[in-house]
Amino acid sequence: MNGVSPPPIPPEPPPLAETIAYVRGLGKPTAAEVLRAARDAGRVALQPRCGVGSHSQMTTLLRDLERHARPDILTLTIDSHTRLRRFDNARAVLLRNPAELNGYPLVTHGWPRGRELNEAVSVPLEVRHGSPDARRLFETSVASGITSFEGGGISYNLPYSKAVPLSESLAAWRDVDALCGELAERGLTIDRELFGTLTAVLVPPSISLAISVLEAVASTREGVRCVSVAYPQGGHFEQDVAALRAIPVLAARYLPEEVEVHAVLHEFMGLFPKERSHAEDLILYGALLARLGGATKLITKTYLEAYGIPDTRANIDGLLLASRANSPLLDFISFDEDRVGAELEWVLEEVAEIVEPVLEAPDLYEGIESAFERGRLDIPFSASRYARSAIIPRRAPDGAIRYLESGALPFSERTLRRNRESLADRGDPSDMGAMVKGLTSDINHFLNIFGEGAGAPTRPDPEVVEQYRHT
Amino acid sequence: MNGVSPPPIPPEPPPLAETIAYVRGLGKPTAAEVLRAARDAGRVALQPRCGVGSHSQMTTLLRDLERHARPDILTLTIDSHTRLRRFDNARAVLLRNPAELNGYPLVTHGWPRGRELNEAVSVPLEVRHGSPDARRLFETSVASGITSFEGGGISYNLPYSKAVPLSESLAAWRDVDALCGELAERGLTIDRELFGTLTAVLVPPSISLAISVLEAVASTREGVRCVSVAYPQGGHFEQDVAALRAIPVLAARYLPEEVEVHAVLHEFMGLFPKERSHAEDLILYGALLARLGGATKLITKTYLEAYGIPDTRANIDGLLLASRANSPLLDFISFDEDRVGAELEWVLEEVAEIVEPVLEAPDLYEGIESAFERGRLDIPFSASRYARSAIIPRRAPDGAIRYLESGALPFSERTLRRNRESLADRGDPSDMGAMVKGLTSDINHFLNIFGEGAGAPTRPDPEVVEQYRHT
Amino acid sequence: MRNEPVTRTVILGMAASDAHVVANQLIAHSLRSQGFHVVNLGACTSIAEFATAYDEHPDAEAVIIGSLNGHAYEDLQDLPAARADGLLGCPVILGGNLSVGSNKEAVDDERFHALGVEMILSDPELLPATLDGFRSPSARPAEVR
Amino acid sequence: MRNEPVTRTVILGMAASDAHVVANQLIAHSLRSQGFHVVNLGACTSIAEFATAYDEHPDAEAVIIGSLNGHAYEDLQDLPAARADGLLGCPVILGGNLSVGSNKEAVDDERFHALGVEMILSDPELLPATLDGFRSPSARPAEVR
Ligand code: B12
Ligand code: B12
Repeated sequence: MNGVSPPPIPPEPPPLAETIAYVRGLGKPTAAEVLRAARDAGRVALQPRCGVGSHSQMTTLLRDLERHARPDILTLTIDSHTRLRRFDNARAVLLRNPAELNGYPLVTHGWPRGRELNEAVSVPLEVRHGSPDARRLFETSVASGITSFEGGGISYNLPYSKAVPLSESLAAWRDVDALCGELAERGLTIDRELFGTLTAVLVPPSISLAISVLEAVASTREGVRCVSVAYPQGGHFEQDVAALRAIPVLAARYLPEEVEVHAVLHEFMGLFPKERSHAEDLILYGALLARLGGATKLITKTYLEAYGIPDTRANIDGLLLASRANSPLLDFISFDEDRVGAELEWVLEEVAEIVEPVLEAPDLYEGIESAFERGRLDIPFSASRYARSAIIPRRAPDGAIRYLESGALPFSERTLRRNRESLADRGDPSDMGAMVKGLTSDINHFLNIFGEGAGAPTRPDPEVVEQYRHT
Repeated sequence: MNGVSPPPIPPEPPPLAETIAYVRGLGKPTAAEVLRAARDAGRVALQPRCGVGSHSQMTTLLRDLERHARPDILTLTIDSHTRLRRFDNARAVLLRNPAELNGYPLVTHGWPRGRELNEAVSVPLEVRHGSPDARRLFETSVASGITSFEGGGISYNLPYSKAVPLSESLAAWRDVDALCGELAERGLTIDRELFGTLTAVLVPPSISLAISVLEAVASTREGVRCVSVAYPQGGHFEQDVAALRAIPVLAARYLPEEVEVHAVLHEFMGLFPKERSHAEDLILYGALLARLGGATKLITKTYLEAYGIPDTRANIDGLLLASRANSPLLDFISFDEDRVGAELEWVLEEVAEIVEPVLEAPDLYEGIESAFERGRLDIPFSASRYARSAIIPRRAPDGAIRYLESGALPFSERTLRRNRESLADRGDPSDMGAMVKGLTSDINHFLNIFGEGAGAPTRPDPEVVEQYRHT
Repeated sequence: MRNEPVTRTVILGMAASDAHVVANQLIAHSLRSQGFHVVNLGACTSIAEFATAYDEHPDAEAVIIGSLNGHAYEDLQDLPAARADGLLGCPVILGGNLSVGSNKEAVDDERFHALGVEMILSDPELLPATLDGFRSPSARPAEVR
Repeated sequence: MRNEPVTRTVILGMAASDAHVVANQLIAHSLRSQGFHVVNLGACTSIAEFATAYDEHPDAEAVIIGSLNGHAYEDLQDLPAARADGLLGCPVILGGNLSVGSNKEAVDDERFHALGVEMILSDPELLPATLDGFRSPSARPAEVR
């Protein structure tokens, strides 16, 4: 195997028993074990996103990240052809020029290479992707001995594809969850991270949490034992702390007691500032939020976020900067607990109003599907036709994310009034031009704070990328 | 001029009028202007320590630091031969191997080269040294058009030399201050930073502040118009915030109104942790302290502090990490204001008890000298015979620095009791063996927090130094 | 020559493997508020889908394709054939983040022109002016290519 | 051969350009608490000062020089002459941070031995054992050099 061109036919997965024995013999903890240890130690586990097309370069990337930044978990970020089951395209690009892939095509490389990657580093791996139907990928991932898998039937459909009916993605993910359940019964816990980040841009916390609750209920019913609920930093400190603190409360309320639930923070997932110093301010801010909000794990960003897939060096620097948040010297920090308390109350109320009608449905999957059909479940900026995207989020003057329009979400009058009041100055939503302008400005939130122009030079100043190599 | 070997005889300084015109024509702000602008903007100005023997390498160093880390002020750190007027030794090493000098021998290189350095960068320079008698150096510094000069007759004597009587250093620094006064009258303000850091290790805040108050009173009486009061981070958050906040209060109390006074924080000046991640935690902590304590300026450290003079890259990284503290995203941070308030009250009381008797002396300089003679002024770990060093500082269980022994300091019964009580568990100071052990553990404070062995591998893991170059 | 349509139509969508729709939706809203009729095909739109839409809207002034995920080149592999078969008779405008990685020095606009892209734009605010440009006789599709 | 002194004396100090005294004072305290008579010359001690002290304390078992500021080599330039002139008849022990810079790969102990330093130590806790070692006949100064 030359490690460059993919095997012509990805090999069949081995029997589950062989895989379970393989994981046991790997000599490294599972992702679930790492998460539990981090929580017990009161520190935030750190994990980068990382994925390149070439197998040998992926190996080097993982090794370099481990060696220089000591993350707690490493990632295989999967390319977007594979996500959409465009396996032939993935293979074509891999053969033409692996550097043109925006992730690692694990299915195309096949599980024996997945195991090579697993063996190349001492920390567990997670597969992060965005596949409405991830069965092939999950099979390969399990066969590779990878103990953490991201996604869900809602959260990996609506933001990632246009025309996959929810019934299909929910069914595909039910299979994934059921296989997790089987593995759990046979003694291997797969950490299932739910992609509460959704479309990442101006996602109201209660939407993120509500979708995660539904996916968590669905997956634990299939036997999943370790659930990581990911929440995307929105940018308002107290609102974000409240959202992170809501996760254990929601777990206690809606999930079986024996399931382990971890709060995961995704460092700001919206439009990132371009200047390195600004991006780093945001990275550190996110990391501090993870600590102060009590997250078990943090997924980091890099100062190249606004430009493209980061190089190894930027990824290392992002991890190292974020790791400052685990400093033992920051216990002096306190913050506005009253405001956090109020936000927590509100977000729990909104989540309850969204999820409880759905959880009452006789069949959860059908309940979800029909709720989306009727707009009683919804997400903003959906890529998919199967969500109405009637929700229009806006930032209140203090930066908190509220609902300007909540479409057909089953909100109480109190909730509606609260949202309306906090956006009182945001103008008439029916004035389309003004609305797009305001929305754009809210999307540019951090660019505005840093005084960066909203214009988007898609080619970075080469100095930004290279500056450190000249010293 | 080949820029490597020093001129055989350092040239005579030009007339003051020429120098003043030169500074005006330089096209850069003075240090005092930069400080004022930073304070007005509510941000912490950043400044590294930096100094190497070779002129051409010094030029490169300043340029690299400016280009990659955009500090607000740059430094010429002077070598320790020059500090002690061992100019011949400085010249000998410079000729043999400039890399063996622990700073830039400005007097030996001479003021025309000082001007070259000044012109090489766009921010003002400060000369940082440690000279009991700095007259020669100050002359060269002024002639170089350098607008900030560190030191004082007490703070640059007692920590830096063994056998220079205070009367001598006080007189020498009175000349320096008087020349500042003359320059100020002629329109050029020299920022005079007072080295409240003293011996850096376990310095009780009230000692640092008291010495600075006395030096500030002395220098402003000679006409100094811009005083930077440096305070060394001690390691206890609320105590350090209180000390920084005490600076404007003391200025209002003891200094003429028209003098500009800035609080400057020196990032932790004691024994630094060795591991890069630990050192960086401490660097960030210091930078946050500067912001939260309202310092105008921060002098940064590097992750190589425990090992030796840092290379350029480490210095840049230290500045960039510290600059995160100026992030607009950290307004959410609050802390224990009650404790800060209590510490502030105490430290002001202690400072008053120390300085007021001295300020009442008919001649301030004689008053200082005789107070040190009688131990009514004192510093711990004095390098000089001219302080008794009867003070023994210790850390209270919470890490705050208190007086285990205050020697002959004129403390009130209340102050003595407060210190005694907070160190109640620190054992019998007359048990020498136990005392040295306890003191050592207090010196190793941050090493202990990070679980680093107190053993001192003076040669760093080459990986620590090189790791970033391999990626 | 037929008359100018009263409403100006454009076809908009993201490239075949690309799920990013925030810019896409904002561009649609913004062109609409400027009076355009926008046929927005949204995320993950294959060349075949663009061709079908063009077939339904032969008056479209341009097909505007966004790509952010770095896969623009692979995602447009079917474009030359579609153009050769006359399935896309109007100019194709491409915009977004067109290559993988953070160092964009290597992005080669020529590659995209060779596939049949008339115009690469970075700022969506330039779209109306660009569309106006294409309407002036000297810049009609045939001449442009 | 004279008798062993009842109290063991050592001479301690920092090198000529070096003002760091924290370790110096702790070492002095610690040796004293272990029964040594420590003549501590403190900061910035020239070779001439060490020689004078040795003249006053010819029973000293060693001269212990600390250097942290990186100037050890330059600061000991007068040592060979002093030793040649018989002004320092006991072993010289050197410790601390002996070169400028953070990369200590280049530190060359040989350079210091050539100047007349018998022993380079990093951990001050090893001082008593080292002093004991020097007293055993096979390790007396004359033989050591
Ligand atoms: C939000 C987001 C997501 C969301 C998208 C949700 C959704 N359905 O829309 C989620 C989380 C799902 C996501 C997924 C992925 N993403 Co994404 N994402 C982003 C992010 C953070 C913001 C994008 C955004 O919404 N911007 C808001 C709009 C208004 O601004 P903009 O994108 O900068 O667009 C401006 C210009 O580019 C231009 N423009 C944009 N489109 C067009 C079109 C035309 C015609 C014109 C003229 C101009 C134009 O105008 C806009 C305004 O100035 C960016 C990074 C960033 N920019 O900060 C990454 C980013 C675009 N994503 C990236 C990637 C790679 C992915 C993934 C493949 C995952 C991965 N491997 O990391 C998947 C994609 C899956 C797929 N099938 O495509 C990369 C692209 C890498 C590259 N090109 O090298 C980026 C740059 C992040 C990074 N640094 O790695 N992402
Ligand atoms: C406190 C301090 C100061 C104080 C000293 C106050 C005083 N009068 O004592 C002040 C602020 C005045 C100061 C000044 C300077 N300092 Co200073 N200082 C330090 C610091 C922070 C701690 C030193 C200390 O007190 N340690 C406490 C003791 C207990 O620990 P230690 O020093 O690590 O010593 C251990 C070992 O080295 C060994 N050891 C030490 N001495 C001896 C002696 C013997 C015989 C033996 C066997 C062992 C031994 O045992 C100790 C316990 O394990 C160190 C950096 C650090 N280590 O964190 C820099 C440091 C030593 N200073 C340094 C320098 C260069 C200076 C200056 C020249 C300024 C400059 N250019 O930066 C001036 C010196 C002026 C002069 N004439 O010497 C450098 C030395 C650089 C190098 N070698 O490359 C250091 C390493 C900082 C740095 N990274 O740049 N400093």
